[in-house]
Amino acid sequence: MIFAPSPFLLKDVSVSQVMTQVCVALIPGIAAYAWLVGPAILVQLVIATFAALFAEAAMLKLRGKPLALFLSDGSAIVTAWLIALTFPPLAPWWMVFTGTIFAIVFAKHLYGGLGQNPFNPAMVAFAVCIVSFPALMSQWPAVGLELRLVDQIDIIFGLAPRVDALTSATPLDAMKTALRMGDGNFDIAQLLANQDIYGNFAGRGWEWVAAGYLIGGLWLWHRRVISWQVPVAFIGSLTLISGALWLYNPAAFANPIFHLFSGGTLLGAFFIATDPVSGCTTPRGKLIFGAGAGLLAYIIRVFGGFPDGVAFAVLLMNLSAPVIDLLTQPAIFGMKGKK
Amino acid sequence: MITRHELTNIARNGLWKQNSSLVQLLGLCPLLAVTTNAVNGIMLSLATIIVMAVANIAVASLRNLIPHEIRIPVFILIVAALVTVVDLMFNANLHELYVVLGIFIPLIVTNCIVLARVEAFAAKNPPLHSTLDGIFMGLGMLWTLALLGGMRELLGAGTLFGGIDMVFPSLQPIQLLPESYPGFLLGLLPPGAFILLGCMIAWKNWMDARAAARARDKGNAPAAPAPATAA
Amino acid sequence: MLNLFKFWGGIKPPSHKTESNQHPIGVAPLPSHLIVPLHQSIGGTPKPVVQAGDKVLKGQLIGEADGWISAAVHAPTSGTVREVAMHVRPHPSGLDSLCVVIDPDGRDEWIARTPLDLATTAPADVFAHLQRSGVVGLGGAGFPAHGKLTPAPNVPMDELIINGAECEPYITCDDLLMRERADEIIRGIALFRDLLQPKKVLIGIEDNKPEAVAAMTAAVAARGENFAVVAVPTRYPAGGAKQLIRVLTGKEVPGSMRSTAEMGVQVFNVATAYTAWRAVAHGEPVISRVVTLTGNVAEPRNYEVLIGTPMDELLKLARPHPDTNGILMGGPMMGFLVPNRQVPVVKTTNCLIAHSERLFPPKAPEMPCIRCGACATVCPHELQPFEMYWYARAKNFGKTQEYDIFDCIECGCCSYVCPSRIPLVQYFRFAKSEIWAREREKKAAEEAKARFEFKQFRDEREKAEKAEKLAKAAAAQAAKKAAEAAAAAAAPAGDAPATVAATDAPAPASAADADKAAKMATIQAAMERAKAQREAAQPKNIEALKPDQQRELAEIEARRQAAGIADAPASATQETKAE
Amino acid sequence: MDILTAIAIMALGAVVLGAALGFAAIKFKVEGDPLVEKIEAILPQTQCGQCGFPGCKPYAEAIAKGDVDINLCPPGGMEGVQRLADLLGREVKPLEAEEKPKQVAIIDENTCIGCTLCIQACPVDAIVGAAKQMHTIIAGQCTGCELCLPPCPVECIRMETIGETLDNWKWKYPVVGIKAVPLKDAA
Amino acid sequence: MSHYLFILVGAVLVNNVVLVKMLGLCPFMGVSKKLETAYGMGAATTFVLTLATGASYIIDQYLLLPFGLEYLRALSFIVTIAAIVQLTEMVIAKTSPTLQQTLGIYLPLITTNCAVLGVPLLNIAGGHNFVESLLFGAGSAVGFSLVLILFAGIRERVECADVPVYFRGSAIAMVTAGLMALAFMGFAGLDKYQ
Amino acid sequence: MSSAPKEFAAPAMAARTAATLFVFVVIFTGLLSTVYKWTRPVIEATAREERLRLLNEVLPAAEYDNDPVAEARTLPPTAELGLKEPSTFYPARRAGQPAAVIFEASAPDGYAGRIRLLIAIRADGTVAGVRVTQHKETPGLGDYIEPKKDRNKTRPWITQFNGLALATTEDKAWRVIKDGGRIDYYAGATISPRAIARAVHKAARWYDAHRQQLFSPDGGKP
Ligand SMILES: Cc1cc2nc3c(=O)[nH]c(=O)nc-3n(C[C@H](O)[C@H](O)[C@H](O)COP(=O)(O)O)c2cc1C
Ligand SMILES: Cc1cc2nc3c(=O)[nH]c(=O)nc-3n(C[C@H](O)[C@H](O)[C@H](O)COP(=O)(O)O)c2cc1C
Ligand SMILES: Cc1cc2nc3c(=O)[nH]c(=O)nc-3n(C[C@H](O)[C@H](O)[C@H](O)COP(=O)(O)O)c2cc1C
Ligand SMILES: Cc1cc2nc3c(=O)[nH]c(=O)nc-3n(C[C@H](O)[C@H](O)[C@H](O)CO)c2cc1C
Ligand code: SF4
Ligand code: SF4
Ligand code: SF4
Ligand code: SF4
Ligand code: FES
Repeated sequence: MIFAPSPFLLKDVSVSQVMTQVCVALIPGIAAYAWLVGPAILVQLVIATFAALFAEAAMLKLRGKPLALFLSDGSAIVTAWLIALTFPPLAPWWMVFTGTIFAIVFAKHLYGGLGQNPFNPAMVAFAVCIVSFPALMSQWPAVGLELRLVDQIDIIFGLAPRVDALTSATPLDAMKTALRMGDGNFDIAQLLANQDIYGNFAGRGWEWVAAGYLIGGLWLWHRRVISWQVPVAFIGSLTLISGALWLYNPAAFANPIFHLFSGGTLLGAFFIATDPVSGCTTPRGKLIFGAGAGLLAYIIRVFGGFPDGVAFAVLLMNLSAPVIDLLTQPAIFGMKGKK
Repeated sequence: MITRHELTNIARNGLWKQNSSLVQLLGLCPLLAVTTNAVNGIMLSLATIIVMAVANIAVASLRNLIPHEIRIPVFILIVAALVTVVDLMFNANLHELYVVLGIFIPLIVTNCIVLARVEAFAAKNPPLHSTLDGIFMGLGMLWTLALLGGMRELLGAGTLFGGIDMVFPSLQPIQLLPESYPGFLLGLLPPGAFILLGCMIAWKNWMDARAAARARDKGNAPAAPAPATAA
Repeated sequence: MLNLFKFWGGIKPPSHKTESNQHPIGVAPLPSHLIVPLHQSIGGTPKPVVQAGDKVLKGQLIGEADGWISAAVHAPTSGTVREVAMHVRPHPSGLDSLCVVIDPDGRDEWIARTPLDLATTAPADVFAHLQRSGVVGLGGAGFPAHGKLTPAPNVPMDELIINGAECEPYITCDDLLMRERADEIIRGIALFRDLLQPKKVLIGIEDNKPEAVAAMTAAVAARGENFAVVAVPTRYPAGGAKQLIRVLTGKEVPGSMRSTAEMGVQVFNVATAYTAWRAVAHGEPVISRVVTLTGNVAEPRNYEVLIGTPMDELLKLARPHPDTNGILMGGPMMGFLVPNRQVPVVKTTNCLIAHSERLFPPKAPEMPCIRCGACATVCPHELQPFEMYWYARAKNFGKTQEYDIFDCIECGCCSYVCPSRIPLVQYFRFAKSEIWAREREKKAAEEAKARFEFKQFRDEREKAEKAEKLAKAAAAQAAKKAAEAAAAAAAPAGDAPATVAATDAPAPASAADADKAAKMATIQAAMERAKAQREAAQPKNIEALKPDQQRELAEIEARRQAAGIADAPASATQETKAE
Repeated sequence: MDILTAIAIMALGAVVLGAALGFAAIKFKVEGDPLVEKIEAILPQTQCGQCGFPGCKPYAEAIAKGDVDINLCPPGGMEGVQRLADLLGREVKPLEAEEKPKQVAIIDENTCIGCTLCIQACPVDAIVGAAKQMHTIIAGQCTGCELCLPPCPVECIRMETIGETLDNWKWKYPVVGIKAVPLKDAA
Repeated sequence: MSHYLFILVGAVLVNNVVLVKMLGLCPFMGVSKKLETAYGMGAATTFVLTLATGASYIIDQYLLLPFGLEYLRALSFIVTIAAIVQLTEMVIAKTSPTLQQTLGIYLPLITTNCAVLGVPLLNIAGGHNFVESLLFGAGSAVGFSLVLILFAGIRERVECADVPVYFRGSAIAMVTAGLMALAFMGFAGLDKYQ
Repeated sequence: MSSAPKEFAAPAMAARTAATLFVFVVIFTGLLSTVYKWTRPVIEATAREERLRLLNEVLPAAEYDNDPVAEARTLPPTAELGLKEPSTFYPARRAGQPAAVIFEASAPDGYAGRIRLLIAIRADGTVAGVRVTQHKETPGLGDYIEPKKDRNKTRPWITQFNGLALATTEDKAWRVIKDGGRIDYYAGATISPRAIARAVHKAARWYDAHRQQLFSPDGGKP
């Protein structure tokens, strides 16, 4: 006789399906990125994927877990892609590699691997690299930089020198630098009007990459891979605070549209803050998680020491998630209004 | 006075089995805060060793005179006085290092390991044993701080014994990794300190487990101690 | 019409009902033998009242209810009792329990049936009749019906709900029963109504059974009752008692509440109502039920089946395909694979599904939970299954309880949707039974402690009493000795006193050595006496025995007497009474 | 001069603090130790003395004092050690002795001579009987401590492992194919 | 006013005692296995630390500085703190059994919490006045409690994770603390406006 | 446990404890004070040496022959130097003649807050040297402003200011190259050098305006 516990009927879903959908949803954003900013991102995606699978396989082997089963679950690939998408596209290969390895080994497998990591591995990689190699992590390709793919690959692999002219500050960084000039005689609105850097509303080219993430994210929500709470709360709180400060002083603070479409906001709202493993799980908890992440991201990117705050905001919310979840447990059947 | 067995016991406990940094998880603040290089770690450990050894002598000799209710304030008083002496000495003779180590010299007072040893060992044992216990506990701390500091600076900057010139002005740090090493700064930052210490603890667990497995293979040991169920 | 409510979560698995509901209920032929487990309902195990070799008639009592929460068991057909022995029961444990095995004589001869005249019978007697007829809940749990029919003392009964939802895939027995025997069901409901006196009677049927709804509505109208037949949205587990209550009344019965009656609602399955009516109006005890045979079979259909029919014999009626590799009792969501194919049909067997890999492919390997939350969105009890799983997996049972694991009804919705293929329900069952075991242990430890402390207290007291006695004796002794010494002074070397009974009374300095031997002897005698006394008073610890333990003791003692081992005239229990 | 000021100021502080402490030590004295009760609640109350103490309570007291290890009670098993470690914040240690399956004592009906010696030995009054009668062990109350075995002059008591019945049957831990090491037990 | 707010928020988040200043790590590691105990330890530390900063300020200003006895700071502070802790403990034990249940066992541990001595010393190094000292003390204490509680929350979960054997227990806790410190680096630079 | 026998009443106990603590405190404070008394001269000497060494880093010892530490004066808070609190100011003379001044300044707009500087300006207005005494710039990125952390050991970044003078250097040149000036910087970290350049420039102008007062013997009360 066979033994199997009930239920005997199961829905046709699996972890690798979920992860594949996330990857598919990233494609519009990646396409816009490769098209508008440069195909180097594709190289970085390959490097990161390779590093992630390598680290995953090594750790699984060390821990005596079945390789094929877990390598095919696709979670390492999601992590890798998110790392590649958050790093500067011309970052040296070894930095992407190190970051990915660190993410998979320290942030994921030391906690038991898939599903058990309290911190978002991709964001750990980003944070580790930005504190370790701040110079390299803040070199973004100069606007309108036209480089052949071969040249870009040469730069990534250190075969061609990194020329300063290749890089420029990202819109967010430029804005902060302007703020930091301290003369007080600058006007964000004027700055933003500079279409060379800022495009139509939030950084030339980048705004459409962000729009690509938005499309992918909405599709993910439509497929119910993510729930609405985190993105809505994230975007909502970011819009609220940036809107309030912008209304208060439009010369010193950028408008909400700029904040929504620049940096990692939309990637973060739909793909990063929604990581089910390291985020909150209760409905109210998700709202708090998203809102907290949005708020912190704004504070850090505008007032703090880093060009963009999404990564740190997500990590900070990750570390609060267990307690938030505990405090927002929904009332169970029959216990509403009691307890 | 002291048997060989007791001596090896005290030494083993201090250096490995009850290592303050890896097992008891005491004295963590200096362990993590000052170990941006090996020299800082070693010098602070030396200061701690002195304090611990002398405090242990003092408490062990005075233990019968100290009333129970105020034993903690008195122990602390003794430790604090010793620490201040050390602090003054550092200030006078190793001023640069004194500045680098900052408040972590006076904080030896609250270093749990000092008080823990005083309470747990010196208050119950004769002076000679207590002194040795203090010294070995301190040596246990010393090697962990030195190792952690060394790893951190190597990872973070590619050098070893940075800051040695503060102790011996004639010596220079060793550049171990090539100049082009980009410096994995995480090593020098607080997160790196925590993570590396975590790895050291895991390493110790692994060593213990391996030793236990060997002993078991020889067939003369009782059940192996469980690795890392501590904490 | 009626305002319906929604319950949280739930799923819509493929229903697979049309396979088996196309044909009317068939009658299963007499099987070669019948294995009737005595324990078929919640509560005490009925005591067998037949022995191997007895001739029994159809409907004859073979197991007598043991206590109030228990229901009788009857012979499903006439024949000979082959044995009363341990047989595997249809239970996931695969463990044995006491069963009566009957060889049918083929005559299927009824015992005399006595219908109950409801007009003249007091409710208490109706309950007794139901219990004697073995009427238990046929919806799944098998709780004796009379227990649920006894009105709660303080809470007025608002609604009586009749559960015709039949939400699990594959199962159609209630559907067919409602289509074909609606009138008798309605009469049964009316009986329940009379006993419980509810303000309203609601009959909930999932809206994927329009024929059943129509039949029931017609039957209600025909009888002129004011029962409401309500089609509820099809969503598993709408048939769960608490979900159905929620849908029909909006009330949420908390998991911690032992009985829904505390909220003024009571739920019965349609088949329960039907069997109750048969028992009252025709005097027929529960000896058969409708069972759906479906799954990997050529001719799925419902049959009226005798309780005790071995499953493999029964399943043959539906002609299982050759790749069938197991029998599933119940639905695919909550049922279980029976431990072997020879286990019998019992009162709670509503459906047998022939299991095959084609129908139910082996599960993909379990992955770790990715906390996607899908399980929480379908859990009808609004629990956090992944948290319960997280802690159950690590055997941190305290935490599972903090997440209300005991509110889980094991409906399986969470497992159904889990992308990681985690057998969540299995983890919850595991955790629950571990917690129960732990509770049992804790209770045992507490009792042991109490008994230990009592024993210590008793020992102390005895010691104290003895010491006191000794002290008194010693004092008396001393006084006597003093007197004697005085006497001895007068009359030297007198005879030894005959009444010395103390062990350590100080020997007076004046006592002569010659006395010693004699004195030792008397001391010895006194000790013997004391010991005898103590022995007589020894078995104090049988004071607190429960009656059944005393009975058991008496039985053992009787056995011993019979075997001629014991020579003591009195049994322990008698002595207890004497005390 | 400096030294004297320093001493004077510190001495002032010392006297104030010392007085306050001494005063408080008497005024706010409390007795009793709730810890012992908590520990005792974890011990299985088998009262078998395998821990080297005459019963569970003395062992609990010794643990509370910090005199002994927490891994001495075999009936409590590894789980008991785990819970004690949790309560006391101590390290989990493997049990000193082997963990045994749960057992109950059974008296052979035909051999028992009714000497009452086992009754006196049983710490939890699980044996009933009168002098010169067959004695019986109430299985539900027997903790399996084996203390009744040695005193029996005719060796009619034996221990029997409690089998699985429908009353104590437990659902098993789900069989998980992918886990190399089961969770807690590996540690 | 905003200056005070900056001191408070800065002490809680930007210059968190535990994760940035690296003080009070032993209780942070030791008393974070369970949320329940973390709450207790947090409350006890908040109480003592705030009191200690106040007391140290007074001692420093009115007893040590006037006589040029700065070198006695560590000594006098810690002895005072130890005495305060012991007094509090005794008073609580007698007057409030419930408080004793929650705080009692943690109080003695506080004497060896570096933060209790470190924060007053940092106060002096930072040239804070009385109000600033108190705010800095309270902020540090709240920061300590905050990260302690969050850490305990994570640890309770990680406790049940399938962590590689050698990393179970304190090793993975250290790694977790490291990642927390990494996250807290996100606050870096937020205090430059003060 | 208790070694305190029951007979003690609270006040008696208080006295007893106080006395014991008193004895211990007296002993250890005495010990400590003695050590302090003994080490104080050394400590003071070291501190002085330290100060001097720092001063010599910005102003070569050969350029003066007085004891600037002894002549040090306190400056009131000076906005031009970015200082909100009083600071110290060291006049250096050579053969009695004003040779240079060494003073503290602060660049408020560093990447991570204030950068504290020690600046030496010769009597003729040329910058003799600049040192960062305190900063919180990003390790590995902005910290090359500190010669110890600068990868270029032969000619650390901060030495670029040596020799600049208001008189000979046009205002524009006091900026980083990126902003059109002369001061070099490391790519990706322009904020810290920019802040320092601005602070040094301001300090030079402040010195220029107060040159007279600074060397007047009655003290630097500009
Ligand atoms: C001691 C005891 C008393 C119970 N009393 C009742 C009762 O009065 N009414 C009732 O409906 N269920 C009672 N129950 C049992 C559950 O409520 C019963 O399993 C439920 O009615 C059947 O619903 P289910 O099939 O959804 O599990 C009792 C259970 C126990 C153990
Ligand atoms: C998930 C779940 C689904 C259930 N589905 C049904 C059902 O479809 N029909 C039914 O009669 N009982 C169903 N039950 C049992 C009911 O909860 C309840 O026990 C029964 O209706 C009570 O009636 P009874 O005592 O007459 O059996 C289900 C129970 C659970 C836990
Ligand atoms: C984490 C981080 C830390 C930084 N720290 C500093 C710093 O300490 N000093 C500095 O000048 N720039 C620092 N920067 C860079 C500035 O944000 C800014 O990008 C840079 O100064 C602009 O220089 P550029 O004009 O050469 O691109 C940092 C950037 C990052 C991402
Ligand atoms: C909606 C969604 C978002 C995800 N976001 C992330 C992410 O931000 N970072 C990451 O490393 N993995 C992400 N993953 C992949 C996976 O959950 C992650 O690697 C786990 O944390 C590994 O245990 C995501 C997966 C899903 C389904
Ligand atoms: S559905 Fe499965 S994977 Fe998703 S949260 Fe629930 S248990 Fe975890
Ligand atoms: S089995 Fe339990 S936890 Fe899962 S959905 Fe059903 S009630 Fe919820
Ligand atoms: S070993 Fe355990 S059960 Fe036996 S007496 Fe000791 S504590 Fe009690
Ligand atoms: S009967 Fe025997 S084994 Fe059972 S509790 Fe009593 S003494 Fe122990
Ligand atoms: S060393 Fe800082 S708290 Fe222990």
